[in-house]
Amino acid sequence: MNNPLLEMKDIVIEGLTGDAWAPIINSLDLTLRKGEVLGLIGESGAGKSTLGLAAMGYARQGCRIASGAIVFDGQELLGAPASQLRLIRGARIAYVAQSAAASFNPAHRLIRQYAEGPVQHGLMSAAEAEENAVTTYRQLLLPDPENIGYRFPHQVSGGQLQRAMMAMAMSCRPDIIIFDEPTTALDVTTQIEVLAAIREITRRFDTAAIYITHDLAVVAQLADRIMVLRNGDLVEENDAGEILAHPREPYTRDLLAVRSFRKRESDAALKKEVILKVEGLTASYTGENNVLEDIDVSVHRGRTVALVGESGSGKSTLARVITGLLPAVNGRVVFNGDVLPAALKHRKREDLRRLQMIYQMPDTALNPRQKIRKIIGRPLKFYFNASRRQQEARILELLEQVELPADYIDRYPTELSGGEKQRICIARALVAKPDLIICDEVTSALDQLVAEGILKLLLNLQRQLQVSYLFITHDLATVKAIADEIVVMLAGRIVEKGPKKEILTPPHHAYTHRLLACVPEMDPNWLDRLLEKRPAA
Amino acid sequence: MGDLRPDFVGIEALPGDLAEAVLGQSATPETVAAFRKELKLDLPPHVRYVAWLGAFVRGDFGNSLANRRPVADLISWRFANSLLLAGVTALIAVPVAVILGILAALYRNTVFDRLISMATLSTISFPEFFVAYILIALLSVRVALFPSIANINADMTLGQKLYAICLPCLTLAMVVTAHMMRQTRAAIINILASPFIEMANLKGLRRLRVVVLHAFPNALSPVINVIALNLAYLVVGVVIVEVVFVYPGLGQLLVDSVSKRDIPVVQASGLIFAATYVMLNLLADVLSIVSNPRLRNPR
Amino acid sequence: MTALLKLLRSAPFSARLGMGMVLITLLAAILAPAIAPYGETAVTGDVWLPASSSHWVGTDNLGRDLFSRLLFGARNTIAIAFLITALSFGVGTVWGFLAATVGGWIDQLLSRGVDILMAFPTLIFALMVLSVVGTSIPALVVVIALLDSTRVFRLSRAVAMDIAVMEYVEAARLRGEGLWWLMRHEILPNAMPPLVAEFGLRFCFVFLFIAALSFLGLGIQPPTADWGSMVRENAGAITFGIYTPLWPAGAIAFLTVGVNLIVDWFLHVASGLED
Amino acid sequence: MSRLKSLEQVLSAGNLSRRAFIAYASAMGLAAAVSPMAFPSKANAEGPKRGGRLRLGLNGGATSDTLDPGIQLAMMPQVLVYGALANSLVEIDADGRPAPELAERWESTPDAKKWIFYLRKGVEFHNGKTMDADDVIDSINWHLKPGTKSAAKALVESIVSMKKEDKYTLAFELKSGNADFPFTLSDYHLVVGPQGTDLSTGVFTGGYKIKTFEPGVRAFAVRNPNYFKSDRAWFDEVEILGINDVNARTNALKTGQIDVMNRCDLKTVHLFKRMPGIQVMRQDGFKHFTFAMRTDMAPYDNNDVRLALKYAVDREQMVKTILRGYGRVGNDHPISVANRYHAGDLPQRQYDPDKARFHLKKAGLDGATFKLHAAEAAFKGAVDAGVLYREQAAKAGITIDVVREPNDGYWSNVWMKKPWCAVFWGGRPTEDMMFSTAYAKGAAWNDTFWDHPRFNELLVSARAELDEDKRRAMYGEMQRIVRDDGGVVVPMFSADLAAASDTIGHGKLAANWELDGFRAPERWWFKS
Repeated sequence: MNNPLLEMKDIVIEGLTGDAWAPIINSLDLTLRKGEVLGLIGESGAGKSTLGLAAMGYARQGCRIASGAIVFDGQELLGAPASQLRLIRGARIAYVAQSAAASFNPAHRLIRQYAEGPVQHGLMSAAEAEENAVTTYRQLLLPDPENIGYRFPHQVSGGQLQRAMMAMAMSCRPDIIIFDEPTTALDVTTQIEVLAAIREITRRFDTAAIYITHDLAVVAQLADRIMVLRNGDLVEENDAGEILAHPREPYTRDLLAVRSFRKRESDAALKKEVILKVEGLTASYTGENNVLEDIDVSVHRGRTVALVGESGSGKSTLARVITGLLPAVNGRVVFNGDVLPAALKHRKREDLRRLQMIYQMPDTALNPRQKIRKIIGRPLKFYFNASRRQQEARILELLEQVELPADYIDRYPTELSGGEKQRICIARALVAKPDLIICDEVTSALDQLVAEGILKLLLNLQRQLQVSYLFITHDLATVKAIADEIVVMLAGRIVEKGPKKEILTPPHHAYTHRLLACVPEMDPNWLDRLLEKRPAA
Repeated sequence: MGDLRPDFVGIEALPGDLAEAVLGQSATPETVAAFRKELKLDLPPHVRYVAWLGAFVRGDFGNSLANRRPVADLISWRFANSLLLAGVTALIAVPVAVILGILAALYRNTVFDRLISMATLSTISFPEFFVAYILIALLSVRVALFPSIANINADMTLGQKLYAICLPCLTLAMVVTAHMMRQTRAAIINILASPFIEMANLKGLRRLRVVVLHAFPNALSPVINVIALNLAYLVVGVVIVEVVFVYPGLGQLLVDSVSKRDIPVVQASGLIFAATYVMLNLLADVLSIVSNPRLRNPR
Repeated sequence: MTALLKLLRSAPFSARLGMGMVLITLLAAILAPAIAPYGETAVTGDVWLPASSSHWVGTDNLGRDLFSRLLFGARNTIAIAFLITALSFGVGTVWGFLAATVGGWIDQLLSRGVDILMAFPTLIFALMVLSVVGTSIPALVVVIALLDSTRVFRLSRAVAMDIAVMEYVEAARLRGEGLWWLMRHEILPNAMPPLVAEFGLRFCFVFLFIAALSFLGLGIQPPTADWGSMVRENAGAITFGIYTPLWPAGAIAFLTVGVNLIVDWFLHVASGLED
Repeated sequence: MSRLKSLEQVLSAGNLSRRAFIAYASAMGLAAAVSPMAFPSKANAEGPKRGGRLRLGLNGGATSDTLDPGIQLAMMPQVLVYGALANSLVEIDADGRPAPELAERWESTPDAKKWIFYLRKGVEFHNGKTMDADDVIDSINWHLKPGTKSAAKALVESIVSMKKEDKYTLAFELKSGNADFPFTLSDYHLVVGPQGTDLSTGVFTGGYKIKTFEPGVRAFAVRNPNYFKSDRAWFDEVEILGINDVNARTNALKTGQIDVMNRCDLKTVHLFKRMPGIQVMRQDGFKHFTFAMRTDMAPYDNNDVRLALKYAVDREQMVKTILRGYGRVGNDHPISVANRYHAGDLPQRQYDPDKARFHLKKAGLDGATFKLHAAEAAFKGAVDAGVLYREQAAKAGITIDVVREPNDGYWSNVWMKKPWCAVFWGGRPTEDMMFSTAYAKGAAWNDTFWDHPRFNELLVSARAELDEDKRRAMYGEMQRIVRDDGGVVVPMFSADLAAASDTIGHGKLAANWELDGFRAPERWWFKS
C-alpha cells in the first residue's frame, strides 16, 4: 500500500487531575492507510476517545497532547496554528460522536448543520450542499430523505439521528472519519441499521476510519485492523480476524470470553414458593394512555426473572409500580402472600425492607456526599436500629461479601470506580436482608469485564442468601447469563414469557426472534450475513 | 386579582393613616377627624376594599386620598416617564450587555475577558446612588456635559427629555448591563461545554461562528429571562435613581405615597408594578418558547 | 479538613486574591476595637480633613476618624449582612426544599405565594414594612431576610428539584425515610455548592440593599458605622472635590469583589466536581 | 456648567453675537440653562431688574400637596401660594413688622377687640375680578366652612364677626383683645381669593399666575401683568421644582439648573460658601428644638427635676455639633431673637453640672434614670442630640436613657404621650401665637401639659395690650417664667440656610419664614 494517510508517533497525552498533569496515553503509535478501518477497543479509561480526537490534533478541556508527532497527509498537526487545523477538521477528518442527540445543535435544522461544513470550508454553495445532503441521506437509507433534513434534531429518532450525523460527517467527503462509540447508546435493533450505514460509507467512498468501541463483537464486523488499549497502553495490535481467532494477550482473551458463562441449570429445575406475584397490572402516568397493560409476572424464591425489552417497552415502569412509586391503575401486587398497598407511603416499613432495588447508574444511585459507612449503615439503623458498633461489624461483613476491601468504609462514592460503586449498591440492598431485589439495567452502564464480575457476584449471593431477582435489561447476553425465567416486553405488554430454555430455543415469537438476531456475535461475517437476510429498508 | 390583596392588607396594617401622615404635627384631633370623614377612612377596611375593587373593575382607579386627584391622572404620566427611562436604558443596555457577554465568552480567560469582568464586577459592587453621584461629579459638575437633575416635564420636546435623562440612563445602564452581561457570558460558557459545541469545533468552524451561531441561540432562554428580570427592575426598582436625579417617575410616587399612606395610589401603582413584572415574565416565557425549537416545533 | 486545605492550596491566583481580600476585611472587623485609633462615634477633628498622620484617611462629615469608622463599619456591615443572609437562607432553603421534595399543592401554594411577593419590588416592600416596624437593627435583619428568602426559595427549590429526581433520593424514599431526612441528609449536602455560591452573592446584595435603604433613610441608623450609610453620609462631598466617600465605597467594592472572586472559583470547582 | 459660563463670558466680551449664542446653546441642549445674565439689559446695573425665569429647587414637596390655602403643609406649595400666587391683607416686612398688603391701613379700639381694615383699591384677581371686602370675608370663611381641614381654623375662630362697612372697608370683632391681630391676618393660610370660587384652583391676586402644578414635582407660574405692586414680582416666570434630596439640590444649583435652593446641607455649606458664583443666605428665624417634659407626670411635675435637666445640657456644644454652628443657643423658652419682644436681658442659662446635681439631689432623685424619647422625625439630628445630652448629663451624675422611637407615627404615638421627648417647633412670628399654641393652659399643643396661673394671666392681658413698653415687660416676664418653671428644655434655635446663584439679588431677608418669608419669587430679582 501507499504511504499512510495518518501517522501518529510516540503520542503522549496528559490529563489534568487536581493540579497535576498525569499521562492518559503513553507513547502510542498509530497508522492509518487510505480506506482502512482501524478499530480501537478497550474499556472506559483506556484512552481510546482521547487518542481518536488527537488524530484531529484536538484535545478536550483538561487534556493536552504533550509530545509526539501527528502527520496527516504530509502536514504536521501537532503545534499547527488553529487556522490550519480548522481547514482540516470537518473537511478532511470528520468526527462522529457517541450521542447524536447531544451533538446536534438543538437550535438548527439538520440540513443546515449538514451544509454548514462544506459552505464554511468553501467547498460548495448552500444550495449545492443541501442537494448533496439529500443524496447522502438517501445513501444512508434515511426515511424521506428529501424532507428529513428540514427537521430539528429532537424530531428525529435516535438511530436516524446517528445516521444523520454520519451523513454530516460525510458532507465534505473527508479522508478519515473518526467514529467514537456511535452505537453504544442505541437499542440492539437500531444498532444494526447504524452499523450497516457505517459499512456503506467506508465501502462506498473508500473512506478511512477509526472506529472506537468497547464492544469487540461490534468492531469485529467493521474493522480491518484492531488495536486493543488498556490504561493508555497498547495491549495488542493485529488484523481483525487474527485478533478474534488467535488473541495473544490474556486481556484480549478476557474480552473475547466475556459473558460466555451460564447460570447452572440445576437450580432452575426446582419449583419454589412465589415471592412476588403481579396480577393484571395496568399503569399510566397521565391517567389516559396506559404505559403498562395487563401485566402478570411471578417471581419464585431464590430465582431470577429477566424482564427484556427495548427502551420504551415499559420495563422500568413496571419496577416503579412494584415499588409503589407509581400507583397502579388496575391490578395488584402480592408480596410474600400479602397484597401491597398501591402507594409507597401506605406500605409498611417491613415490606419496604424486604423489597430492595438496584439502579442502572451507580453514580446517581449513591449520594456523593455520604461515606460508604453512612450509605450502608443507614438502612441498618433504619430497619434494625443497629448500634454504631453493630453497624460497623455488619458493614465490614458486607464489604467482604461484595468483594471490596474493608478500608472502603470511610470513602466517598466519588473515590470508587463504576463497578465498585455498583457493588456498594448491592451491599446497600443486601443489608436490608431482602427477599426480592429489583435490578434495573444494573450492568448496562459498566464495562463488559466489570459487568461480568457484577453478574457473577449477584449469582453467588443468590446461591448463598436465596434472594430473588427481578432483572430488568435490554441486553440479551446478560439474560442468557443470569435468568431462570424470561419475560419479553414490547410497548407495555408481555409478548412472551417462560423458562429461559423455552424462550431461547426456537421457535421464537417474532419479536423475540428479532431481538435475538440483532445481538452481535464474535464473528467477522455476522453483520454481512444478517444484512443479506434482511430486505433493504 | 389575587395580587391586589397583599398591597391592600399591607398598607391597611400600617399604623396611623393618611390624615395623620399628611397633617403631621399640625394634625389636631379635629382636622384629623375631618380628613378621615372626607376620605371615608372612618369606614371599616373591608368596606373600602370592596368599594375600591368594584370601582377598579369598572376602570376607575379612584382618587388619591392626599390631594383628591384621580389616581389615574397621577400615575399615568409618571408611569410613562418610568417607561421612557427604562426603555431608553434598555435600548442601550441590552445590546451592549449581550454583545459584551458574547465577546467575553468568545475571548474567555483573556485579558479582555478579565478586564470586562472586573469592570462589571466593580459597577455592581457600588451602591447605585454612589455610581450616580460619581457620574454627576464627573460629567455634570466637573465637565458640564449633562444636567445633574432630570426633572422632565410635559412641555419639553423629546430631544430635551432625552438630553435630560442622560445621566440617570447611564447610571441604570451601568448597573443592569453588568448583571445582564455576566449572565449572558455565564449562559454561553455553560453552553460551550455541550457536545454539540465540540462537534461544531470539530467541523472546523470559526470560533466567532461557533459562539454566535451555535452557542448563543441555545443560551437565549436564560439570557431572555435575565433581561426580563432586569427590565422589570428598571421599571419598578429605580426608586433610588429617581430620587438622586429628581426624576418624576412612578417609584418616587410610590415611596411618597407609602409614607403618606395614600392607599389608592399605593394600590394602583403596586398593581402596575406587579402587572409589569408579570407581563415581562410572561413575555420572557413566550420568547423562551419561541426561541426553543423543541417547544416551537413539537414532534 | 485536609481535603479543604488541599482545595485551598489548589486555588488559582484570583481566588487566593479574593480570599486575601475577604480575610483582610474579616480581620479588620474582628480586630476593630483593638486597632482603631479612635472610637466608633468619637468626634476627633474638623469635618472632612484630608489624610494625615493622625487621621490616616481623613475625617468624615462629622469630623470622626474615617479609618476607625471603616474598621467598625466592617464589623457592623459584615455582621448584619451575614446575619441577614444566614437567616434568609435558613428560611428560604427549608421552604424551597420542602416545595421541591413534597411537590403537589404545597409546592404550588408556596411558589405562587413567593411569586406574588416577588411581583412587588423588594425595595418598596421593605420601605412599607420598615416604616411600620421602625428601623431598629433586629427589624432590619428580619425584614430584609424574609424578603430575600423569596429569592433563596426559588434557587433552593430549583436546585432541590434537580436533586430530588436523583436515584439516591428515590432509594431513600423507597427505604421509607421521612421528609426531614430527605431534606437534611440527601438533598442539602448536594445542594451546597450552588447555595454556598449564592450565599456569597446574596451577602453582597444584602449590604448593597442596606445601603440603598440607608439612602432612603430606613437603613442602619446613625451613629452606627456601616459602610453603606457612610457612603451616603459623605456622598455630598464628592461634587466638592472631596474624595472621602470613596473610602467606604471602596471598602464595599473591595469586599464584594473579594467575595465574587471566591464565588467564581468555587462555582468553577463545584461544576468540575459534577463532571 | 463651566462650559456655559465660558460661553457667557465670550458673549459678554462681544465675541459672539446673541443669535449665534442662542443657536450654540440650544444645539448643546442648554437653552433652558442659559441664565438671563448673559444678556445685559439697558436697565440700571445696580437695582432690581425685570425678567428672567426664577428656578427654585425646594425641599419639602410631596405628591399630596394642594393649592388649597387651608392645607399648606410643605415648603413647595407655601412658597408657591404665599410667595408667588397670592397675598394676605398684611405682610411681614424684613424687620418683622406688619406692613400693608391688600389692606392699605388698619386701626383698632383701645382694647384691641375691634379692628377696621381699609382695603387697597383696584386690586385685580388673576381671573379679572376686582377685589373687595366680600372677597376677603369669603376667603376667611373658607377656613371655617363645615368639615374644613384648614390649619388656620384655630386662628380665624378668634373672629366673632366680620362686617363689610363699605366696598373697601372691613370691620372685625374679636372674642378678646388681640394687639397682634394684623399679624394673624398675615398668616400664609389667610390669602385672599375671589368670592365664590374654589380657592384650591390657584386664582389669587399675586404677582404670578399659575400655569402648571404637579404636586411634589413642579410648579410653573408666569408674571401677572396687572399686579398691583410695581416694585415686586420681578421675574417673568417662576419655576418651582420639588427636590427632596439635598445632594440633588446642591448639585442642581452648582450646575446652574436652579437659581435658588432651600435647606442647605449643614455638612457641606462651608464648602458651598467657598464656591464662586454661589451665595449662601442665613436666616435666624423662629425654628427651635425642644425636649418637652410632661409637667403633669412624675418626676417632671417637680420643678427641681426640670431645672436639673435644664442645667445638664451644654447648649453651646449642641449648636456646634448638631447644628454645625448654624443656629443660636436657646434659653429654655421658645422666643427667638427674631421676635419683637425677645428678652435679650434675660441671663443665658449655662451648662452647670453642679447646679444640676444640686437640683436633682433636692428633688431626692439621685441616681434616677430619665428616659428621653427621640426619633429623626422629631428633628434632624434629634437622636444624636439625645446621645450628646446623655453624655453631658452624665457629667452631672444624671443618667439619661435615649429611647430611639420609630419615625413613623412619632407625632401621634410619642409626642404628647411619652413623659419626655424631642420636639420640633417651626416657631411663630408673634409671642402670643407661640405661647397660645404650646404654653397656655389647655392649649391643644401644650406638650408639657403646663399650667402656670401667672403666665396664663399675663398671656391674656399682653394679648390685648397696645402699649409697646408694657407689652415688652409682660412678654419678658413670661419668658422668664417659662425659662425657670416651664417644662421645656430649649437647647437651640436653628438657622435656615438657603443658597442661590450670585446673580440673584435681594434686600434684607425677612425672618418669619424661610426664603425671605416664603416670598423669594415676589421680592427677589436677577441682578443686571
